[in-house]
Amino acid sequence: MKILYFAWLRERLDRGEEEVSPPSDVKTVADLIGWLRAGDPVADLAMQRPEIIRAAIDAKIVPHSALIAGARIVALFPPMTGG
Amino acid sequence: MKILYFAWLRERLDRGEEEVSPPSDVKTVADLIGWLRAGDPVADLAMQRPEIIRAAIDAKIVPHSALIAGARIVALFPPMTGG
Amino acid sequence: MAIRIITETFDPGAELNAFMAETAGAGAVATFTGLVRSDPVDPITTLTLECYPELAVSQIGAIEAEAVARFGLMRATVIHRYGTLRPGEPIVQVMTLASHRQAAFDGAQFLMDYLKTDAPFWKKEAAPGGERWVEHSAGDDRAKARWR
Amino acid sequence: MAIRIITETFDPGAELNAFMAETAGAGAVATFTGLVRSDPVDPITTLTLECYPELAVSQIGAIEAEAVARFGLMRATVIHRYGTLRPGEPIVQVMTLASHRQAAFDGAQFLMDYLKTDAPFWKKEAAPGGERWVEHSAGDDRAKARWR
Repeated sequence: MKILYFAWLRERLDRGEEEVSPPSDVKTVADLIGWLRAGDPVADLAMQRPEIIRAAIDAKIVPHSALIAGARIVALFPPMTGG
Repeated sequence: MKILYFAWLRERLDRGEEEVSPPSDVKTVADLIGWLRAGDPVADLAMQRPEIIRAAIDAKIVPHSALIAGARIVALFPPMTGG
Repeated sequence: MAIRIITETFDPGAELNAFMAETAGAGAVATFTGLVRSDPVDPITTLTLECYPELAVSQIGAIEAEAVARFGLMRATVIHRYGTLRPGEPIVQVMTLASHRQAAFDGAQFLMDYLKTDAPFWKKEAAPGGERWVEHSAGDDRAKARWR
Repeated sequence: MAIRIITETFDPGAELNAFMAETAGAGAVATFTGLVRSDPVDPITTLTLECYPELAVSQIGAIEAEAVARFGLMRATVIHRYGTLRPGEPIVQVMTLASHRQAAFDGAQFLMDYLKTDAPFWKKEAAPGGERWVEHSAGDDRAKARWR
């Protein structure tokens, strides 16, 4: 599964994407964020307020409760500031 | 004093402007409309609903109660449909 | 602030670009362009606008000044045509410049709502079946009233 | 409906004219153009927009479809840039075509309100004193909430 990071989340992690293989008990976006934080102090700090992180699975915005099974690309990013 | 007419009021009267010299007891726009109607059956019919006629004195919109003393140009016209 | 009461046609895009050429740091431009409408089922051949130009300049000047003050606009331009127009031609364009989008949108809507009821133009449609004066719309009165 | 997510600049007036070239009898066009703002007192040197293009296309497509259905628009176009822009350059333009002005205005405002909060762009300002990410605005959330 590929993870994309954008904006200050990308900067704080110092990477725009990475390939990950979470274990089978990581079922939702919330689980995925928790698992990423647990494995990396930099990620733990960057996502210390997970409630402000938005997520998309395969280019569709989803809530943190969304299941990641079958996802090819999960994107994590701060609130958007378009327009 | 010059009177200008616009739109269907101009068409019904078959004139866009005229010079008039109302007597001194014609003090307001309402008086002027009454005096114009009294002197001409065509004008009487064209302005049979004076409440829908709008007025301007010297290129400034005024109510029917406005005094016409000193006016150079009085314009009378239907509700506007600009934009 | 600028007001142009004209008989010849105008180029909406060129007017927008000219308006934006001096933005002076402002970030939001709202534009409304009104075109001669023609219902495919009940088409018109021409739309003729009669105008009282001296009154149009004073009325639109007052409306623009009020919009600038009320919404904090940095600039506003109104272009309004009169004469005989064909379907699809531009009749009117208003452009507003502000720091933020809500002020720009509100200013443009305010200007259009007031132009509809307070600018001395009168529209007459010509169709294959004859001519008729466009009637003043109660909906336009309501649109204006919401700004009071 | 059209969506363009681009890095190169665009010509706002030429886009408006191209949009209006097919009006199909409709009478009202509302346009909003967002420019890179720069406060004279606290100027920025550049504004960089980061973008997730695949998500931008799907999100803006959904927003446009909703605007068209909700306001009865005949057409809507959104142009949104990303990359590094300088003050005064256009960032975004939305254009709506409708029979009547209120629908055109409402459609354009709705599109802008949703773009601000739901389109995957992130703005970073560079100034002489350093760089900073533009923070998500609670006012933008409120602007979007009024359409619910």
